[in-house]
Amino acid sequence: MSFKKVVVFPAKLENLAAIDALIKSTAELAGLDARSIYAIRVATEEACSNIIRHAYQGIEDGTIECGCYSNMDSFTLVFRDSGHVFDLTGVPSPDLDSCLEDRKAGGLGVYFIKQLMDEVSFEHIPGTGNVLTLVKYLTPDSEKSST
Amino acid sequence: MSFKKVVVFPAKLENLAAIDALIKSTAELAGLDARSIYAIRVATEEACSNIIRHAYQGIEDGTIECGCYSNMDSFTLVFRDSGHVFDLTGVPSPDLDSCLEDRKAGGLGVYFIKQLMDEVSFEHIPGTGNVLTLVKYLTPDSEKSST
Amino acid sequence: MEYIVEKLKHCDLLSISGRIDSQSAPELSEALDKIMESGQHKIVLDMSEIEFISSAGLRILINAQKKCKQQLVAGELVLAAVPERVHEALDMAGFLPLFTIEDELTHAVGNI
Amino acid sequence: MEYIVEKLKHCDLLSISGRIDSQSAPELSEALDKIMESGQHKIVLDMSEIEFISSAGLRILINAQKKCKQQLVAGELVLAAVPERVHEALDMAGFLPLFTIEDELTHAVGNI
Ligand SMILES: Nc1ncnc2c1ncn2[C@@H]1O[C@H](COP(=O)(O)OP(=O)(O)O)[C@@H](O)[C@H]1O
Ligand SMILES: Nc1ncnc2c1ncn2[C@@H]1O[C@H](COP(=O)(O)OP(=O)(O)O)[C@@H](O)[C@H]1O
Repeated sequence: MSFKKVVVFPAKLENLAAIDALIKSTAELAGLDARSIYAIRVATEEACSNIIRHAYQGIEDGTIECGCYSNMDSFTLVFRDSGHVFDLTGVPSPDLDSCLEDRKAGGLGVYFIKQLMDEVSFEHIPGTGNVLTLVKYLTPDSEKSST
Repeated sequence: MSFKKVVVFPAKLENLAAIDALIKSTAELAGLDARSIYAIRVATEEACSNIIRHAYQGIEDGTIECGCYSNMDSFTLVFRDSGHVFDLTGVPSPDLDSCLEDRKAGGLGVYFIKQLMDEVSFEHIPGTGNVLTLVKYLTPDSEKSST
Repeated sequence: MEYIVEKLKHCDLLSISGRIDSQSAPELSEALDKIMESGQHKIVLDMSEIEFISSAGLRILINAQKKCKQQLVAGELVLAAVPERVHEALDMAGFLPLFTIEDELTHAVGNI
Repeated sequence: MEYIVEKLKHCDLLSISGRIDSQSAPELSEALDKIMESGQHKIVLDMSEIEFISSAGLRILINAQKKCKQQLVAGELVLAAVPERVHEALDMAGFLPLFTIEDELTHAVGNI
Protein backbone atom coordinates (compact mmCIF):
# COMPACT_ATOMS: atom_id res chain seq x y z
CA MET A 1 0.00 0.00 0.00
CA SER A 2 1.23 3.48 -0.81
CA PHE A 3 -0.45 6.73 0.14
CA LYS A 4 0.10 10.24 1.37
CA LYS A 5 -1.73 12.59 3.69
CA VAL A 6 -0.91 16.26 4.27
CA VAL A 7 -2.57 18.51 6.86
CA VAL A 8 -1.72 22.05 7.98
CA PHE A 9 -2.11 22.98 11.66
CA PRO A 10 -1.77 26.33 13.44
CA ALA A 11 1.48 26.16 15.40
CA LYS A 12 -0.10 26.00 18.88
CA LEU A 13 0.65 23.60 21.72
CA GLU A 14 -3.05 22.79 22.00
CA ASN A 15 -2.86 21.25 18.50
CA LEU A 16 -0.26 18.66 19.53
CA ALA A 17 -3.00 16.18 20.43
CA ALA A 18 -4.68 16.65 17.03
CA ILE A 19 -1.37 16.21 15.21
CA ASP A 20 -0.77 13.07 17.26
CA ALA A 21 -4.22 11.72 16.33
CA LEU A 22 -3.45 12.29 12.63
CA ILE A 23 -0.02 10.65 12.78
CA LYS A 24 -1.31 7.74 14.85
CA SER A 25 -4.22 6.90 12.56
CA THR A 26 -2.05 7.27 9.46
CA ALA A 27 0.69 5.05 10.87
CA GLU A 28 -1.91 2.45 11.82
CA LEU A 29 -3.32 2.59 8.29
CA ALA A 30 0.22 2.08 6.98
CA GLY A 31 0.35 -1.17 8.94
CA LEU A 32 3.19 -0.30 11.30
CA ASP A 33 3.66 -2.35 14.44
CA ALA A 34 2.62 -0.86 17.79
CA ARG A 35 6.20 -0.17 18.83
CA SER A 36 7.02 1.76 15.67
CA ILE A 37 3.78 3.69 15.89
CA TYR A 38 4.59 4.81 19.42
CA ALA A 39 8.13 5.78 18.36
CA ILE A 40 6.76 7.89 15.50
CA ARG A 41 4.24 9.56 17.81
CA VAL A 42 6.97 10.58 20.26
CA ALA A 43 9.24 11.83 17.46
CA THR A 44 6.33 13.88 16.09
CA GLU A 45 5.58 15.44 19.46
CA GLU A 46 9.23 16.37 19.91
CA ALA A 47 9.56 17.81 16.40
CA CYS A 48 6.30 19.78 16.46
CA SER A 49 6.69 21.10 19.99
CA ASN A 50 10.15 22.35 19.03
CA ILE A 51 8.72 24.09 15.99
CA ILE A 52 5.98 25.68 18.11
CA ARG A 53 8.22 26.65 21.04
CA HIS A 54 11.52 27.39 19.31
CA ALA A 55 11.13 27.91 15.54
CA TYR A 56 8.17 30.23 16.01
CA GLN A 57 9.52 31.90 19.14
CA GLY A 58 8.36 35.51 18.96
CA ILE A 59 6.38 34.81 15.79
CA GLU A 60 2.56 34.84 15.75
CA ASP A 61 0.24 32.80 13.51
CA GLY A 62 2.81 30.26 12.35
CA THR A 63 1.69 26.96 10.86
CA ILE A 64 3.06 23.44 10.67
CA GLU A 65 2.42 21.36 7.61
CA CYS A 66 2.44 17.68 8.53
CA GLY A 67 2.91 15.27 5.66
CA CYS A 68 2.74 11.48 6.01
CA TYR A 69 4.02 9.34 3.14
CA SER A 70 3.71 5.59 3.23
CA ASN A 71 5.09 2.99 0.84
CA MET A 72 6.12 -0.66 0.97
CA ASP A 73 9.46 0.06 2.61
CA SER A 74 9.03 3.06 4.83
CA PHE A 75 6.87 5.60 6.56
CA THR A 76 7.99 9.19 6.09
CA LEU A 77 7.01 12.30 8.01
CA VAL A 78 7.68 15.77 6.58
CA PHE A 79 7.17 18.79 8.83
CA ARG A 80 7.31 22.22 7.18
CA ASP A 81 7.41 25.53 8.99
CA SER A 82 8.37 29.09 8.16
CA GLY A 83 9.96 29.99 11.49
CA HIS A 84 13.56 30.53 12.49
CA VAL A 85 16.05 28.40 10.62
CA PHE A 86 17.45 25.64 12.80
CA ASP A 87 19.15 22.43 11.72
CA LEU A 88 18.51 20.02 14.56
CA THR A 89 20.68 17.36 12.95
CA GLY A 90 23.63 19.30 14.29
CA VAL A 91 22.50 19.21 17.95
CA PRO A 92 24.95 17.14 20.02
CA SER A 93 23.71 14.28 22.22
CA PRO A 94 22.94 15.20 25.81
CA ASP A 95 25.04 13.80 28.65
CA LEU A 96 22.99 10.87 29.94
CA ASP A 97 25.45 9.73 32.59
CA SER A 98 25.82 12.65 34.97
CA CYS A 99 24.50 12.43 38.50
CA LEU A 100 21.11 13.81 39.46
CA GLU A 101 22.37 17.27 40.52
CA ASP A 102 24.23 17.80 37.24
CA ARG A 103 21.59 16.31 35.00
CA LYS A 104 20.01 18.77 32.56
CA ALA A 105 16.23 18.65 32.53
CA GLY A 106 15.89 19.52 28.86
CA GLY A 107 17.72 18.76 25.66
CA LEU A 108 16.15 15.31 25.23
CA GLY A 109 13.73 16.06 22.40
CA VAL A 110 16.16 16.11 19.47
CA TYR A 111 17.97 13.12 20.93
CA PHE A 112 14.69 11.17 21.11
CA ILE A 113 13.91 12.01 17.47
CA LYS A 114 17.30 10.69 16.36
CA GLN A 115 17.02 7.57 18.50
CA LEU A 116 13.51 6.73 17.43
CA MET A 117 13.69 7.38 13.68
CA ASP A 118 15.85 5.68 11.04
CA GLU A 119 16.58 8.83 9.03
CA VAL A 120 16.49 12.47 10.12
CA SER A 121 17.26 15.26 7.65
CA PHE A 122 16.80 19.02 7.57
CA GLU A 123 16.60 21.40 4.69
CA HIS A 124 16.00 25.13 4.56
CA ILE A 125 14.41 26.28 1.34
CA PRO A 126 14.85 30.06 1.11
CA GLY A 127 11.52 31.77 0.57
CA THR A 128 9.64 28.63 1.59
CA GLY A 129 10.98 27.62 4.98
CA ASN A 130 12.23 24.69 7.00
CA VAL A 131 11.66 21.08 6.03
CA LEU A 132 12.30 18.34 8.56
CA THR A 133 12.08 14.83 7.17
CA LEU A 134 11.84 11.79 9.44
CA VAL A 135 11.82 8.25 8.07
CA LYS A 136 10.93 4.98 9.77
CA TYR A 137 11.71 1.78 7.88
CA LEU A 138 9.08 -0.90 7.77
CA THR A 139 10.69 -3.98 9.23
CA PRO A 140 9.53 -7.45 8.13
CA ASP A 141 8.07 -7.69 11.63
CA SER A 142 6.02 -4.54 11.32
CA GLU A 143 4.79 -5.67 7.92
CA LYS A 144 3.71 -8.96 9.41
CA SER A 145 1.79 -7.36 12.25
CA SER A 146 0.01 -5.17 9.69
CA THR A 147 -2.14 -8.01 8.43
CA MET B 1 -39.10 -27.47 42.88
CA SER B 2 -38.82 -29.80 45.84
CA PHE B 3 -35.95 -32.21 46.51
CA LYS B 4 -33.72 -33.68 49.15
CA LYS B 5 -30.10 -34.72 49.31
CA VAL B 6 -28.42 -36.57 52.19
CA VAL B 7 -24.69 -37.32 52.45
CA VAL B 8 -22.65 -38.74 55.34
CA PHE B 9 -19.14 -37.38 55.99
CA PRO B 10 -16.44 -38.51 58.41
CA ALA B 11 -16.31 -35.85 61.12
CA LYS B 12 -12.91 -34.38 60.19
CA LEU B 13 -11.97 -30.73 59.69
CA GLU B 14 -10.53 -31.56 56.27
CA ASN B 15 -14.07 -32.46 55.15
CA LEU B 16 -15.46 -28.97 55.82
CA ALA B 17 -14.63 -27.90 52.26
CA ALA B 18 -16.44 -30.93 50.81
CA ILE B 19 -19.48 -30.30 53.03
CA ASP B 20 -19.43 -26.67 51.88
CA ALA B 21 -19.30 -27.76 48.23
CA LEU B 22 -22.34 -29.99 48.76
CA ILE B 23 -24.37 -27.33 50.56
CA LYS B 24 -23.40 -24.65 48.06
CA SER B 25 -24.35 -26.63 44.96
CA THR B 26 -27.59 -27.79 46.56
CA ALA B 27 -28.56 -24.26 47.63
CA GLU B 28 -27.80 -23.03 44.11
CA LEU B 29 -29.96 -25.78 42.67
CA ALA B 30 -32.75 -24.70 45.05
CA GLY B 31 -32.60 -21.26 43.46
CA LEU B 32 -31.54 -19.28 46.52
CA ASP B 33 -30.11 -15.80 46.05
CA ALA B 34 -26.35 -15.31 46.48
CA ARG B 35 -26.73 -13.67 49.87
CA SER B 36 -28.79 -16.51 51.32
CA ILE B 37 -26.42 -19.08 49.86
CA TYR B 38 -23.48 -17.43 51.58
CA ALA B 39 -25.41 -17.26 54.87
CA ILE B 40 -26.22 -20.97 54.68
CA ARG B 41 -22.61 -21.83 53.90
CA VAL B 42 -21.37 -19.92 56.95
CA ALA B 43 -24.02 -21.49 59.21
CA THR B 44 -23.03 -24.92 57.91
CA GLU B 45 -19.36 -24.34 58.62
CA GLU B 46 -20.13 -23.18 62.15
CA ALA B 47 -22.46 -26.11 62.85
CA CYS B 48 -20.21 -28.79 61.40
CA SER B 49 -16.97 -27.46 62.87
CA ASN B 50 -18.67 -27.43 66.30
CA ILE B 51 -19.77 -31.04 65.82
CA ILE B 52 -16.22 -32.03 64.78
CA ARG B 53 -14.42 -30.04 67.49
CA HIS B 54 -16.88 -30.17 70.39
CA ALA B 55 -19.52 -32.90 69.92
CA TYR B 56 -16.90 -35.49 68.97
CA GLN B 57 -14.25 -34.23 71.36
CA GLY B 58 -12.36 -37.32 72.53
CA ILE B 59 -14.37 -39.55 70.20
CA GLU B 60 -12.80 -41.19 67.12
CA ASP B 61 -14.48 -42.08 63.83
CA GLY B 62 -17.57 -39.92 64.29
CA THR B 63 -19.68 -39.00 61.29
CA ILE B 64 -21.92 -36.09 60.29
CA GLU B 65 -24.99 -36.74 58.22
CA CYS B 66 -25.81 -33.64 56.16
CA GLY B 67 -29.34 -33.45 54.82
CA CYS B 68 -30.59 -30.71 52.49
CA TYR B 69 -34.33 -30.38 51.94
CA SER B 70 -35.71 -27.88 49.50
CA ASN B 71 -39.31 -26.91 48.82
CA MET B 72 -41.20 -23.89 47.53
CA ASP B 73 -41.00 -21.99 50.80
CA SER B 74 -37.75 -22.94 52.46
CA PHE B 75 -34.36 -24.59 52.41
CA THR B 76 -33.74 -26.86 55.39
CA LEU B 77 -30.45 -28.31 56.63
CA VAL B 78 -30.40 -31.23 59.03
CA PHE B 79 -27.11 -32.23 60.66
CA ARG B 80 -27.03 -35.49 62.60
CA ASP B 81 -24.21 -36.69 64.81
CA SER B 82 -23.75 -39.24 67.59
CA GLY B 83 -21.37 -37.22 69.76
CA HIS B 84 -21.86 -35.50 73.08
CA VAL B 85 -25.31 -34.07 73.62
CA PHE B 86 -25.34 -30.28 73.36
CA ASP B 87 -28.28 -28.00 72.71
CA LEU B 88 -26.77 -24.93 71.12
CA THR B 89 -30.11 -23.13 71.12
CA GLY B 90 -29.44 -22.42 74.80
CA VAL B 91 -26.09 -20.69 74.24
CA PRO B 92 -26.34 -16.99 75.21
CA SER B 93 -25.29 -14.25 72.79
CA PRO B 94 -21.68 -13.09 73.10
CA ASP B 95 -20.90 -9.56 74.28
CA LEU B 96 -20.26 -7.66 71.06
CA ASP B 97 -19.66 -4.28 72.66
CA SER B 98 -16.67 -4.72 74.95
CA CYS B 99 -13.38 -3.03 74.13
CA LEU B 100 -10.60 -4.85 72.33
CA GLU B 101 -8.81 -6.07 75.49
CA ASP B 102 -11.98 -7.59 76.95
CA ARG B 103 -13.31 -8.99 73.69
CA LYS B 104 -13.54 -12.81 73.60
CA ALA B 105 -12.02 -14.32 70.49
CA GLY B 106 -14.43 -17.25 70.34
CA GLY B 107 -18.09 -17.86 71.00
CA LEU B 108 -19.24 -16.39 67.67
CA GLY B 109 -20.16 -19.60 65.87
CA VAL B 110 -23.51 -20.32 67.51
CA TYR B 111 -24.38 -16.63 67.36
CA PHE B 112 -23.68 -16.59 63.61
CA ILE B 113 -25.91 -19.64 63.07
CA LYS B 114 -28.78 -17.95 64.89
CA GLN B 115 -28.29 -14.66 63.06
CA LEU B 116 -28.02 -16.19 59.63
CA MET B 117 -30.82 -18.75 59.73
CA ASP B 118 -34.56 -18.21 60.17
CA GLU B 119 -35.15 -21.25 62.39
CA VAL B 120 -32.68 -23.17 64.57
CA SER B 121 -33.80 -26.23 66.54
CA PHE B 122 -32.06 -29.04 68.37
CA GLU B 123 -33.27 -32.49 69.28
CA HIS B 124 -31.52 -35.40 70.95
CA ILE B 125 -32.96 -38.76 70.00
CA PRO B 126 -31.71 -41.31 72.52
CA GLY B 127 -30.00 -44.23 70.82
CA THR B 128 -29.75 -42.25 67.54
CA GLY B 129 -28.04 -38.98 68.45
CA ASN B 130 -28.19 -35.23 67.96
CA VAL B 131 -30.26 -33.57 65.29
CA LEU B 132 -29.66 -29.92 64.47
CA THR B 133 -32.18 -28.39 62.08
CA LEU B 134 -31.54 -25.05 60.35
CA VAL B 135 -34.15 -23.44 58.11
CA LYS B 136 -33.79 -20.56 55.67
CA TYR B 137 -37.00 -19.14 54.22
CA LEU B 138 -37.09 -18.44 50.52
CA THR B 139 -37.93 -14.76 50.14
CA PRO B 140 -39.81 -13.53 47.05
CA ASP B 141 -36.50 -11.95 46.11
CA SER B 142 -34.55 -15.16 46.31
CA GLU B 143 -37.22 -16.92 44.30
CA LYS B 144 -37.01 -14.27 41.63
CA SER B 145 -33.24 -14.51 41.36
CA SER B 146 -33.65 -18.27 40.93
CA THR B 147 -35.00 -17.93 37.41
CA MET C 1 -6.18 -20.87 51.98
CA GLU C 2 -3.04 -19.47 50.35
CA TYR C 3 -0.97 -16.54 51.42
CA ILE C 4 1.96 -14.31 50.51
CA VAL C 5 3.90 -12.00 52.83
CA GLU C 6 5.59 -8.92 51.42
CA LYS C 7 7.97 -7.11 53.77
CA LEU C 8 7.74 -3.36 53.20
CA LYS C 9 9.42 -0.50 54.99
CA HIS C 10 6.31 0.62 56.87
CA CYS C 11 4.55 -2.72 57.39
CA ASP C 12 4.26 -6.33 56.33
CA LEU C 13 1.60 -6.92 53.71
CA LEU C 14 -0.11 -10.28 54.12
CA SER C 15 -2.33 -11.29 51.21
CA ILE C 16 -4.61 -14.24 51.83
CA SER C 17 -6.87 -15.98 49.39
CA GLY C 18 -9.42 -18.75 49.28
CA ARG C 19 -11.28 -20.34 52.13
CA ILE C 20 -10.69 -19.60 55.80
CA ASP C 21 -12.54 -22.09 57.94
CA SER C 22 -11.78 -24.10 61.09
CA GLN C 23 -9.49 -26.32 59.02
CA SER C 24 -7.36 -23.59 57.47
CA ALA C 25 -7.55 -20.90 60.18
CA PRO C 26 -4.41 -22.26 61.92
CA GLU C 27 -2.40 -21.44 58.75
CA LEU C 28 -3.55 -17.83 58.95
CA SER C 29 -2.63 -17.81 62.62
CA GLU C 30 0.86 -19.11 61.87
CA ALA C 31 1.38 -16.57 59.09
CA LEU C 32 0.46 -13.73 61.46
CA ASP C 33 2.55 -15.17 64.30
CA LYS C 34 5.60 -15.45 62.06
CA ILE C 35 5.29 -11.78 61.11
CA MET C 36 4.91 -10.69 64.74
CA GLU C 37 7.80 -12.92 65.84
CA SER C 38 9.98 -11.14 63.26
CA GLY C 39 9.32 -7.96 65.25
CA GLN C 40 6.85 -6.39 62.85
CA HIS C 41 3.53 -5.43 64.46
CA LYS C 42 2.24 -3.20 61.69
CA ILE C 43 0.43 -5.56 59.39
CA VAL C 44 -1.86 -4.90 56.45
CA LEU C 45 -4.10 -7.84 55.59
CA ASP C 46 -5.18 -7.87 51.95
CA MET C 47 -8.54 -9.64 52.14
CA SER C 48 -9.59 -9.05 48.54
CA GLU C 49 -9.17 -12.68 47.49
CA ILE C 50 -10.96 -14.30 50.41
CA GLU C 51 -13.75 -16.46 49.05
CA PHE C 52 -15.17 -17.61 52.40
CA ILE C 53 -14.53 -16.86 56.07
CA SER C 54 -16.13 -18.34 59.18
CA SER C 55 -15.86 -17.33 62.83
CA ALA C 56 -12.72 -19.46 63.06
CA GLY C 57 -11.00 -16.90 60.82
CA LEU C 58 -12.39 -13.93 62.73
CA ARG C 59 -11.07 -15.41 65.97
CA ILE C 60 -7.55 -15.29 64.52
CA LEU C 61 -7.97 -11.66 63.49
CA ILE C 62 -9.04 -10.46 66.91
CA ASN C 63 -6.20 -12.34 68.62
CA ALA C 64 -3.66 -10.83 66.23
CA GLN C 65 -5.10 -7.34 66.69
CA LYS C 66 -4.75 -7.73 70.47
CA LYS C 67 -1.10 -8.78 70.17
CA CYS C 68 -0.27 -5.96 67.75
CA LYS C 69 -1.86 -3.27 69.93
CA GLN C 70 -0.30 -4.62 73.15
CA GLN C 71 3.22 -3.86 71.94
CA LEU C 72 5.23 -1.16 73.68
CA VAL C 73 5.34 0.68 70.38
CA ALA C 74 1.77 -0.09 69.43
CA GLY C 75 1.29 -1.83 66.12
CA GLU C 76 -1.92 -2.53 64.28
CA LEU C 77 -3.58 -5.09 62.07
CA VAL C 78 -5.29 -3.13 59.29
CA LEU C 79 -7.88 -4.87 57.14
CA ALA C 80 -7.80 -3.86 53.49
CA ALA C 81 -9.88 -4.49 50.38
CA VAL C 82 -12.53 -6.33 52.37
CA PRO C 83 -15.10 -8.13 50.18
CA GLU C 84 -18.77 -7.41 50.94
CA ARG C 85 -19.50 -10.81 52.52
CA VAL C 86 -16.43 -10.60 54.72
CA HIS C 87 -17.44 -7.10 55.76
CA GLU C 88 -20.88 -8.41 56.73
CA ALA C 89 -19.27 -11.12 58.86
CA LEU C 90 -17.04 -8.52 60.58
CA ASP C 91 -20.12 -6.40 61.18
CA MET C 92 -22.14 -9.30 62.58
CA ALA C 93 -19.22 -10.12 64.92
CA GLY C 94 -19.13 -6.51 66.13
CA PHE C 95 -15.55 -6.20 64.89
CA LEU C 96 -15.94 -3.06 62.76
CA PRO C 97 -15.05 -0.65 65.64
CA LEU C 98 -11.97 -2.71 66.51
CA PHE C 99 -10.18 -2.49 63.16
CA THR C 100 -9.10 0.16 60.71
CA ILE C 101 -10.67 -0.91 57.44
CA GLU C 102 -9.31 0.54 54.20
CA ASP C 103 -10.90 0.08 50.81
CA GLU C 104 -7.67 0.62 48.93
CA LEU C 105 -4.57 -1.44 49.59
CA THR C 106 -2.38 1.56 48.81
CA HIS C 107 -4.17 3.63 51.44
CA ALA C 108 -3.78 0.86 54.00
CA VAL C 109 -0.06 0.58 53.35
CA GLY C 110 0.39 4.34 53.07
CA ASN C 111 -1.45 5.18 56.27
CA ILE C 112 -0.38 2.47 58.71
CA MET D 1 -3.86 14.77 31.33
CA GLU D 2 -5.90 14.16 34.47
CA TYR D 3 -4.66 13.67 37.98
CA ILE D 4 -5.71 12.83 41.55
CA VAL D 5 -3.68 13.45 44.70
CA GLU D 6 -4.22 11.23 47.75
CA LYS D 7 -2.56 12.38 50.95
CA LEU D 8 -1.31 9.38 52.93
CA LYS D 9 0.63 9.20 56.15
CA HIS D 10 3.92 8.22 54.53
CA CYS D 11 3.65 10.04 51.22
CA ASP D 12 1.38 11.76 48.73
CA LEU D 13 0.16 9.48 45.98
CA LEU D 14 -0.20 11.30 42.66
CA SER D 15 -2.04 9.34 39.98
CA ILE D 16 -1.85 10.76 36.48
CA SER D 17 -3.58 9.57 33.36
CA GLY D 18 -3.76 10.34 29.70
CA ARG D 19 -1.36 12.31 27.57
CA ILE D 20 1.65 14.20 28.88
CA ASP D 21 3.13 16.38 26.16
CA SER D 22 4.45 19.94 25.92
CA GLN D 23 0.90 21.22 26.22
CA SER D 24 -0.09 19.33 29.37
CA ALA D 25 3.29 19.01 31.10
CA PRO D 26 2.78 22.30 33.00
CA GLU D 27 -0.25 20.73 34.74
CA LEU D 28 1.92 17.87 35.96
CA SER D 29 4.48 20.40 37.11
CA GLU D 30 1.85 22.34 39.07
CA ALA D 31 0.48 19.19 40.68
CA LEU D 32 3.95 18.24 41.88
CA ASP D 33 4.75 21.78 43.02
CA LYS D 34 1.55 21.96 45.05
CA ILE D 35 2.47 18.76 46.86
CA MET D 36 5.98 19.99 47.58
CA GLU D 37 4.72 23.39 48.72
CA SER D 38 2.48 21.58 51.22
CA GLY D 39 5.71 20.30 52.79
CA GLN D 40 5.50 16.73 51.49
CA HIS D 41 8.58 15.61 49.56
CA LYS D 42 7.87 11.91 49.54
CA ILE D 43 5.78 11.39 46.45
CA VAL D 44 4.67 8.24 44.69
CA LEU D 45 3.68 8.79 41.07
CA ASP D 46 1.21 6.21 39.79
CA MET D 47 2.01 6.11 36.07
CA SER D 48 -0.18 3.15 35.19
CA GLU D 49 -2.72 5.20 33.25
CA ILE D 50 -0.30 7.28 31.19
CA GLU D 51 -1.11 6.78 27.52
CA PHE D 52 1.67 8.94 26.08
CA ILE D 53 4.66 10.83 27.44
CA SER D 54 7.21 12.99 25.64
CA SER D 55 10.45 14.57 26.85
CA ALA D 56 8.40 17.51 28.15
CA GLY D 57 6.96 15.16 30.77
CA LEU D 58 10.33 13.64 31.62
CA ARG D 59 11.73 17.12 32.17
CA ILE D 60 9.13 17.68 34.91
CA LEU D 61 10.03 14.40 36.58
CA ILE D 62 13.74 15.16 36.80
CA ASN D 63 13.11 18.65 38.15
CA ALA D 64 10.77 17.29 40.81
CA GLN D 65 13.22 14.55 41.78
CA LYS D 66 15.93 17.20 42.23
CA LYS D 67 13.71 19.28 44.51
CA CYS D 68 12.62 16.28 46.56
CA LYS D 69 16.15 15.05 47.12
CA GLN D 70 17.53 18.52 47.92
CA GLN D 71 15.39 18.81 51.07
CA LEU D 72 17.10 18.82 54.46
CA VAL D 73 15.18 15.65 55.26
CA ALA D 74 15.56 14.13 51.84
CA GLY D 75 12.38 13.16 50.07
CA GLU D 76 11.98 11.18 46.90
CA LEU D 77 9.83 10.93 43.81
CA VAL D 78 9.15 7.23 43.30
CA LEU D 79 7.78 6.05 39.97
CA ALA D 80 5.24 3.25 40.23
CA ALA D 81 3.35 0.98 37.86
CA VAL D 82 5.30 2.27 34.85
CA PRO D 83 3.85 1.12 31.50
CA GLU D 84 6.31 -0.48 29.07
CA ARG D 85 6.45 2.48 26.64
CA VAL D 86 7.00 4.93 29.47
CA HIS D 87 9.75 2.70 30.83
CA GLU D 88 11.42 2.71 27.42
CA ALA D 89 11.32 6.52 27.36
CA LEU D 90 12.85 6.68 30.85
CA ASP D 91 15.53 4.27 29.69
CA MET D 92 16.28 6.24 26.52
CA ALA D 93 16.59 9.40 28.64
CA GLY D 94 19.05 7.68 30.97
CA PHE D 95 16.66 8.25 33.89
CA LEU D 96 16.46 4.68 35.18
CA PRO D 97 19.40 5.10 37.62
CA LEU D 98 17.93 8.34 38.97
CA PHE D 99 14.58 6.96 40.17
CA THR D 100 13.29 4.17 42.33
CA ILE D 101 10.88 2.33 40.09
CA GLU D 102 8.34 0.00 41.69
CA ASP D 103 6.08 -2.36 39.77
CA GLU D 104 3.44 -2.45 42.48
CA LEU D 105 1.81 0.68 43.83
CA THR D 106 1.53 -0.91 47.27
CA HIS D 107 5.27 -1.54 47.32
CA ALA D 108 5.98 2.03 46.28
CA VAL D 109 3.76 3.44 49.01
CA GLY D 110 4.96 0.88 51.58
CA ASN D 111 8.67 1.41 50.94
CA ILE D 112 9.00 5.16 50.46
N1 LIG E 1 12.71 23.83 15.45
C1 LIG E 1 13.62 24.48 16.21
N2 LIG E 1 13.84 25.81 15.99
C2 LIG E 1 14.72 26.46 16.74
N3 LIG E 1 15.44 25.91 17.72
C3 LIG E 1 15.28 24.61 17.99
C4 LIG E 1 14.35 23.84 17.25
N4 LIG E 1 14.40 22.58 17.74
C5 LIG E 1 15.30 22.58 18.74
N5 LIG E 1 15.85 23.79 18.90
C6 LIG E 1 16.91 24.15 19.85
O1 LIG E 1 17.57 22.94 20.23
C7 LIG E 1 17.53 22.77 21.66
C8 LIG E 1 17.38 21.31 22.02
O2 LIG E 1 16.09 20.86 21.68
P1 LIG E 1 15.46 19.64 22.40
O3 LIG E 1 16.43 18.51 22.35
O4 LIG E 1 14.12 19.40 21.86
O5 LIG E 1 15.36 20.06 23.93
P2 LIG E 1 14.46 21.17 24.65
O6 LIG E 1 13.43 21.62 23.68
O7 LIG E 1 13.91 20.44 25.80
O8 LIG E 1 15.44 22.25 25.06
C9 LIG E 1 16.38 23.61 22.13
O9 LIG E 1 16.57 24.08 23.43
C10 LIG E 1 16.39 24.77 21.13
O10 LIG E 1 17.34 25.74 21.54
N1 LIG F 1 -22.02 -29.44 68.80
C1 LIG F 1 -21.50 -29.07 70.00
N2 LIG F 1 -21.21 -30.00 70.94
C2 LIG F 1 -20.71 -29.65 72.12
N3 LIG F 1 -20.46 -28.38 72.49
C3 LIG F 1 -20.73 -27.41 71.61
C4 LIG F 1 -21.26 -27.69 70.34
N4 LIG F 1 -21.43 -26.53 69.70
C5 LIG F 1 -21.01 -25.55 70.52
N5 LIG F 1 -20.58 -26.07 71.68
C6 LIG F 1 -20.11 -25.30 72.87
O1 LIG F 1 -20.60 -23.97 72.73
C7 LIG F 1 -19.53 -23.05 72.76
C8 LIG F 1 -19.79 -21.88 71.83
O2 LIG F 1 -19.71 -22.32 70.50
P1 LIG F 1 -19.40 -21.31 69.36
O3 LIG F 1 -20.32 -20.16 69.48
O4 LIG F 1 -19.38 -22.02 68.05
O5 LIG F 1 -17.93 -20.77 69.68
P2 LIG F 1 -16.52 -21.49 69.70
O6 LIG F 1 -16.67 -22.80 69.02
O7 LIG F 1 -15.65 -20.52 68.95
O8 LIG F 1 -16.15 -21.59 71.14
C9 LIG F 1 -18.30 -23.85 72.38
O9 LIG F 1 -17.14 -23.31 72.93
C10 LIG F 1 -18.61 -25.21 72.95
O10 LIG F 1 -18.26 -25.27 74.33
